[in-house]
Amino acid sequence: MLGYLFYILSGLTILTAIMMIAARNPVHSVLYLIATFFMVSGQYLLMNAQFLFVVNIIVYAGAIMVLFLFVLMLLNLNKETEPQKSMKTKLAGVIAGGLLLITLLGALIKGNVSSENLPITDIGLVKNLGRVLFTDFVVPFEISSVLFLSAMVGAILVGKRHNGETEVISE
Amino acid sequence: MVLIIIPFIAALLALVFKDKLAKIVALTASVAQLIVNFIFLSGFDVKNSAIQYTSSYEWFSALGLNFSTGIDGIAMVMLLLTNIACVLIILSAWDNKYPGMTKFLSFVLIMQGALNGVFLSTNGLMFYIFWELALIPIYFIVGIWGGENRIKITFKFFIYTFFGSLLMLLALIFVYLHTPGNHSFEWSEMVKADINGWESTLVLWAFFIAFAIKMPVFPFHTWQADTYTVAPAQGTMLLSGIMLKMGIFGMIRWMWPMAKNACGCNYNIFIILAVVGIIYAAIIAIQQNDIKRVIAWSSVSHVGLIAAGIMTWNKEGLQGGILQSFNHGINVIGLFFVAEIIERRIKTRDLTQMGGLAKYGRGFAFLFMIIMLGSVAVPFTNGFTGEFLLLNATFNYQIIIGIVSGLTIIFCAVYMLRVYQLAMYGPEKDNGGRIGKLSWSEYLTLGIIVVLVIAVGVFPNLILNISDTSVNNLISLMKGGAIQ
Amino acid sequence: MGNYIALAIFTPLLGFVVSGLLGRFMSKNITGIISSTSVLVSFVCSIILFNHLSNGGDSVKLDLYNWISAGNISIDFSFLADRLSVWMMLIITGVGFLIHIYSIGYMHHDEGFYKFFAYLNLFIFSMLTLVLGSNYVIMFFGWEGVGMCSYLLIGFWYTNKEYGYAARKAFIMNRIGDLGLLIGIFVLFNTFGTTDYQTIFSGAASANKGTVELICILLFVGAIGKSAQIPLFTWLPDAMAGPTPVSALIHAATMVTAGIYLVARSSVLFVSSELASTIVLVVGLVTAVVAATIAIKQNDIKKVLAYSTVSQLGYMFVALGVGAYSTALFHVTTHAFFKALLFLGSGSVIHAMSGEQDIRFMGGLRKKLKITHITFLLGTLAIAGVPPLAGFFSKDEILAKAYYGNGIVVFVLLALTSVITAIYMFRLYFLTFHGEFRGTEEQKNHLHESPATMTIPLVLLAVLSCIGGFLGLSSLFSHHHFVDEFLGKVLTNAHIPHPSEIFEIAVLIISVVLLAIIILATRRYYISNKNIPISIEDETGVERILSHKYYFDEIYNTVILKPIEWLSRFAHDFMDRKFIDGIVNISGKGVTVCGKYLRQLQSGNVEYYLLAMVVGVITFLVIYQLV
Amino acid sequence: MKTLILLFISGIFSLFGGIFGLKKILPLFATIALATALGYLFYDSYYGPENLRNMLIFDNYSTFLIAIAICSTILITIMSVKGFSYTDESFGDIIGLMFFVLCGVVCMVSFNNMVMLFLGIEILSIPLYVMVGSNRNNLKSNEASLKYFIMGAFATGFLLFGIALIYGATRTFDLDAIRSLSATALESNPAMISIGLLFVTIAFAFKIAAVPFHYWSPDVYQGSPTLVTAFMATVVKTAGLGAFMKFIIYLSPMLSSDWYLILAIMSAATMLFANMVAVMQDDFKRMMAYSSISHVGYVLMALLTVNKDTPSIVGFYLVVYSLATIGIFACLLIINPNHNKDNSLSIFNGLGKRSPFLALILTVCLLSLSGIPPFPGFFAKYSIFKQAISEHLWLVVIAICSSAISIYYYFRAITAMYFNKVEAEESTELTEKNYAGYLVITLSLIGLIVLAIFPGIIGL
Amino acid sequence: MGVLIRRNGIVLLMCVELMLNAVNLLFTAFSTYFQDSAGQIFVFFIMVVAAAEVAVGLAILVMIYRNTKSVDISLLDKLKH
Repeated sequence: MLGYLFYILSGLTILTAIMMIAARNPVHSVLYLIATFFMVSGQYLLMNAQFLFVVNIIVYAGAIMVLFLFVLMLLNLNKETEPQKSMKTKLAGVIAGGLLLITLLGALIKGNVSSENLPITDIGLVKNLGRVLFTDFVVPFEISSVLFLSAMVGAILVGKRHNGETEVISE
Repeated sequence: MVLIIIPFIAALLALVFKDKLAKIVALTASVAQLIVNFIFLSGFDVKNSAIQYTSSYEWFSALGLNFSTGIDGIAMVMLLLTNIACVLIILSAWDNKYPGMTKFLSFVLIMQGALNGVFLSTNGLMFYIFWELALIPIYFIVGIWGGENRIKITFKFFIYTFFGSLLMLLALIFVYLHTPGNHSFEWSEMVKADINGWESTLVLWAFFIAFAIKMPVFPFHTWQADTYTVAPAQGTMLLSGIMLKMGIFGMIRWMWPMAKNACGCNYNIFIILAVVGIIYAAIIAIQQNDIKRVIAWSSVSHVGLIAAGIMTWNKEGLQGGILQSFNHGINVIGLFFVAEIIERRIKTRDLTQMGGLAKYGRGFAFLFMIIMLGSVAVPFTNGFTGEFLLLNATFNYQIIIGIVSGLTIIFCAVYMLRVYQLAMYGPEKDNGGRIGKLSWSEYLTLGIIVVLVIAVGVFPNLILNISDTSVNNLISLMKGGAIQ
Repeated sequence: MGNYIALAIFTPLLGFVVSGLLGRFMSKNITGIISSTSVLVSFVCSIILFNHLSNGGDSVKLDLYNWISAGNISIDFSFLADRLSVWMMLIITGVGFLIHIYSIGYMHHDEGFYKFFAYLNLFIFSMLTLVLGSNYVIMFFGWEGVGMCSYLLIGFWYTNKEYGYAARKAFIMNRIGDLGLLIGIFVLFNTFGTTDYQTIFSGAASANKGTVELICILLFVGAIGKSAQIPLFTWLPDAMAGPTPVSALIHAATMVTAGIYLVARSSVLFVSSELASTIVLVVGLVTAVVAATIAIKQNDIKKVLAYSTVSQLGYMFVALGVGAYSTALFHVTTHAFFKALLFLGSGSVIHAMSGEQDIRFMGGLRKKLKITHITFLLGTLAIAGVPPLAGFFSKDEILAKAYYGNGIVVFVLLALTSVITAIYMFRLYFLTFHGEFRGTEEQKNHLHESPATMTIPLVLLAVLSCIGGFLGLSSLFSHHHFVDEFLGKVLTNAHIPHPSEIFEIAVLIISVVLLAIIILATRRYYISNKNIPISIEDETGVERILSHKYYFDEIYNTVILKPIEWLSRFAHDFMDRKFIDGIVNISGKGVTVCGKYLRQLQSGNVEYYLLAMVVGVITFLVIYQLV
Repeated sequence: MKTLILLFISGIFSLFGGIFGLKKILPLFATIALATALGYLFYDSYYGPENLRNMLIFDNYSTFLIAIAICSTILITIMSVKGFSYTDESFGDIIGLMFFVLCGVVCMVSFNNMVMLFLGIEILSIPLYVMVGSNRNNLKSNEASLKYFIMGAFATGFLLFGIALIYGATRTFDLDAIRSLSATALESNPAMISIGLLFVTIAFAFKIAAVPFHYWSPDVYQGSPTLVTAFMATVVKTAGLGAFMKFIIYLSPMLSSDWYLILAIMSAATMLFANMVAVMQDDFKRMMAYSSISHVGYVLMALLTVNKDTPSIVGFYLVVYSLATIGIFACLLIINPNHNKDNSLSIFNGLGKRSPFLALILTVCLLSLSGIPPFPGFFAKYSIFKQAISEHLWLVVIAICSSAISIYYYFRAITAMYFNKVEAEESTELTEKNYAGYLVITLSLIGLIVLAIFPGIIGL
Repeated sequence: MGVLIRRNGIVLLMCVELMLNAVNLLFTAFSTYFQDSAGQIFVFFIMVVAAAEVAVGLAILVMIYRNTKSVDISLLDKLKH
């Protein structure tokens, strides 16, 4: 039962992901991406990673995607404004990506990842994760505050409208 | 040690002063340098084959780099040449009015220090460092005060020679890694390096190309004529008078002992190249119209002979090569200075624009004549003994090679006499150029050169004795004897 | 005795230094006297040495110091005065002294007076070094030194471009010979381990035959250059560009005989090498004939004498070739006398004619230049071989030796040359001194006899030309051959039978008759019939070839000079610029071109960068998996 | 640890300083803060290595690298008095970001856990994206920022993928554990671990801009404000190479010969490509970008042979390289303080006349970079050659060829300074006196001279 | 792959997010498989970073848009060669 669910979810993940790439309209892309995230969250759930399931939905589907949509709307890009890439570049991109996939697969297949069923565990529960996070991984946790702070400052620094001179040097 | 430091300090000092004073400082420094050199010479035991006046300080021990200096007979000759030549060169610049004279002089002094360093160092890496260091001032001298098209030419010169020295570095490191026990860059250790077979051949070739570019030996000579022509007179003198001796010195002192196990057949190739260069350059020199170019090509030709003689690796050849290095240094400085004097007066180096200069410059004509004859290797002059020994060596090595390189005495006469004749003889050209009176510095410079030309010609043993024991030592070393 | 050697050699050097450095501050006469005196001192020393030796004294050796020592090479700067050297010394200093005296008058008007004397003294010094050196290297030292002086003196009047070329030509042609000599010396080194005469000669017997042959040939190459033999003879006529005393001293009496000296010096080696001797003989013979024929058609008074010199040198080499070394030296001596006389005489003529050298514009000078005329006539008779003047005896001896030593062919050719010699000499004599004056009015008014400083040497030399022959009276007249006896002790003459008396008498009679005929015929042809030579362009056939000196210069020009010039241009413009430098530049340019194309990769487009990155990853993955 | 905290707090202070308009004293403050941090760093290291919960380990080696980074930053901070003239209001922010980047550097070079590596790289990168784009009105700066960002994000993907695969093979993020488990992991899962390693390597290669992952670097160097370029060329490079070296040294038992081969290819390609392309550049900053790429190639060569000397060799190289680079960029900033003017090589024309001192320093720095003795760059390069020659002769030959090529472009600048005639419009004197800049170049000159005379003083 | 074929900067950014998600999935899978919570912690950190990255990235895009009125990355080729 769970096995089937896994395959269905996987199929849907890949499908929505492809749709996201293929969609002309950026807004559609965003929507497809949100769908993808939900599928991925479903996978987490399948693996009993409850914490990640929740965080994924909140952070990704909730916060990040809203940010995306917000920017899209702000910049008024919800049209199919994007000029198409030339066929050649596209083809090159597809081929390169495909090749990367194939070589990776080829390389990894050599490895022997046993395909036994995943045991259901409870390490993904908030309680367990929290303990690990605040014991073993407390240092990175603290340090990630630097990251956030700098991201915040940076976003403001870059994103805020310049007062005073507005002339743009485009030379 | 002192020999290296004096010029550097003087170079800094010279920078402080204005033109005239800077000249005095520079000249004083170089004369002091020469005196120090003579003091060393007076205390030098020619019978002692070991390297004398050795001293060693740690510099960068992790790399095996020590500040090790020492003088043996071969180095002593080269040092003498360097320090005499630098006095002459600074003296010869006395009448020049280059913009930024102080800088110019300090570059010359830095160069002197670096060259002394090259000849003094008994540490492989230090040798390389000074070798490169010598390249920098000359690059600026040529680049800043050079003539037409100087940028391109100095570029080429620099990159070409730099490439060669990198190969040398490679070879040095390679030898270093093969020194016995705890690796060392000290010369006395490096000669014990155990390198055999094709590796030895590689080392040999790397060294050879580096030195051959510097000297230059055919076919690595193409930078030379242009650079000599474009450089200011003193730059050319430095280049031709002393710098190329670095290559010769390197061959004798470093290349040969380091690559001692290389197949002798390589030397065949080298000698053939050198001999081809002799004839090739001589033939080209015959038709050149730029006086500096003729001298430049003649230099290729002469150096080819020195190289060929040295690489026979017999005593006569080595001694002849060392002697001739000294002589060539003096002569070529004289010739370039003559060219400079002419250029100062009649503003051209084109031989076809000259003529009849002897009429209003008899003293000059006479001095020029002796220097020219020295270069042609007429007996009484220094060139003769050197060429005699060198030709004898090549002849003993291989009869055909001896004969072909012997052609140089004919060709040299052809092109040098041509220069002399076109410039000094014949009716006067009506472009108003006359030599007139020489200034005291010009007289002094040429005078010293002429005295040297004749003195060494009459008493070549003065030079030969200095290097005699060291050469013996080197030869016995190569034959498997122990170093003393 | 050694001190006398030093004195003899270094006084001229001192004279050179003094007159060279201080000459410009001294009056001309003082300079002249100083330098002449220095040569006189040498001459006196030579006489003392000669006296010493002829009284049975041993050879004198003077070691100065060790000159070069490197490895196996050790060369002493030392001198050896044996009979041969001293003989040469006498000629050099004796004739040299006279010519110095002569030059005081001749060069009096020249502004380079002191320079001239300095050079002359330097030359005497070098020449003495050449003949006195105790080994081949010192000899080579002098050998090059005289070449250099010759160069300086030929180009003495440097403002004339042609003279400069002549000087260069002389030096370079000499150098070609020098190379041979130098290599010869190397072979000597290789074979004997030294170049000391005494050691070599004592060891010559045990040396390898082939090597000795090689050495001899190489030494002879040197001699060819210095003594102006075919094929390197063309410089000598051109060398007449120098002042006439120079021609007399260097290019007639002394320097050019250095080649003879060299071969004679090495007589030990030459005697045992047949091939080399044959080459010497052939070269000498051909040169004698060729130069003599050329001389017939020359119109420059000095050029005639120059070709005559070449021809006479050929004569001497024939003598050397048959092994008659003392005979060659005998001819050297007499030749020095009469050829110096002739040159000085011609100098006197030129002096009188204000520099005119073309005999077509002379004539009838005998009235104005009485002393010159008489001395010149004596010289002409001497070279033509009129008995009992000097030339007769020496030539006669060479003819006899050639006949007995080699055979009839050489004899006939030599005799023919002798006849031609007489013809051109009398042609010269008659055109110059007889008939009408053909110069300009101005020259005619200017005609005058030369001053005493010039005529006294002429007279002295004329006397020597007359009596010089008695040094070596042929067996017909005396059993006392002085030259042979004096030099025979150091020269290893080949054994040649003495000529029979009938032969001697026949030669004597025939030569006298022939000479009389020639004198009359030439006088008739040139004076009575007024056959004045015409310009070269109008001549035809053989005459034309002779006038053009067998086209030697032209041939050298096309075969050697032009190709070398072409090669030089080719080597520079193509080989060096395009090819070798091209390779260097291409390797440099290659980098920039690579750079130029590679930088196109950096297209500025992010998508492309991403793509390139992925391609890089794939490449590495593939390498990773495949390798 | 204290250093890290100090840096972070100083960063926050700078931010506030910027807000409250204390711009004048900010550089001074930053310099003092950095110096204090440096002092703490040495103070801590005096008591031996400090282990922070197996996440960060401050040993001699990381102390040294952090010290290099901090010293470079000090020099750059001094320059910032005039260096960020294009922006006034965000000056404090940029200084703050610089501190944050340093925090990232600290994490990177002392990481002992993959998490820290990842976080360090990101803490380093994210402020950098911003700093590159901080000249908001300059399109080039914008473009550089975006390019850097997109490619950086893409590279992060590779890094994560690599870490994931390594995790998959070894079940741990801890470096020591990975190292001890590597033998078994290599047996059971060779493909996974090797590909994981390769991907991490690629991410590093991207960060240090090794060919063929260097594409961002010239564009970004050229587009960024000069000071940021200097910062990136020194501090960021030091961090990237330091972390990479640590990675290699720790994991060397796991690294197969194939992996070394790839590294060698990368090194060769980097040296050749960068030097060749640099020859053709007209923009000085872009040229310096290629130059710094090529130096990465040399360092990679040193990393090929891992032994006890490797850290000191690389460390020495980085010191010399950083000093010279800062000196050069400082000179550039003095000559061309206007960020919007282009930095073509011709701005150096006649500098030898206009400002001999500046020209001298620039020359010394360039010569040092090109590795000409007796400048310390030579010792650095030389020790690398010596290290590599016995095993990778071919690589050394390539290095030597590319060194010869590099002479070409370094000397183009020198040529411009001394040999080229000054054109009329360029002959303007350097009116504005930038004392801070002069201080910096003097310091770097002194540093270089000291290193030339006593190259032995730097040892780990 | 999306990164390779789209030109819209924002979509590009989304594609990067997608990539990160893929990695997240991988980590979680390994984590579950190994019974090791570290993997999931790592995913957490990735999410942290992703959020920060998106914030900065979007800010940069906005800045670009403000200056050029476009988010088409292929128009950015001022810096090249």
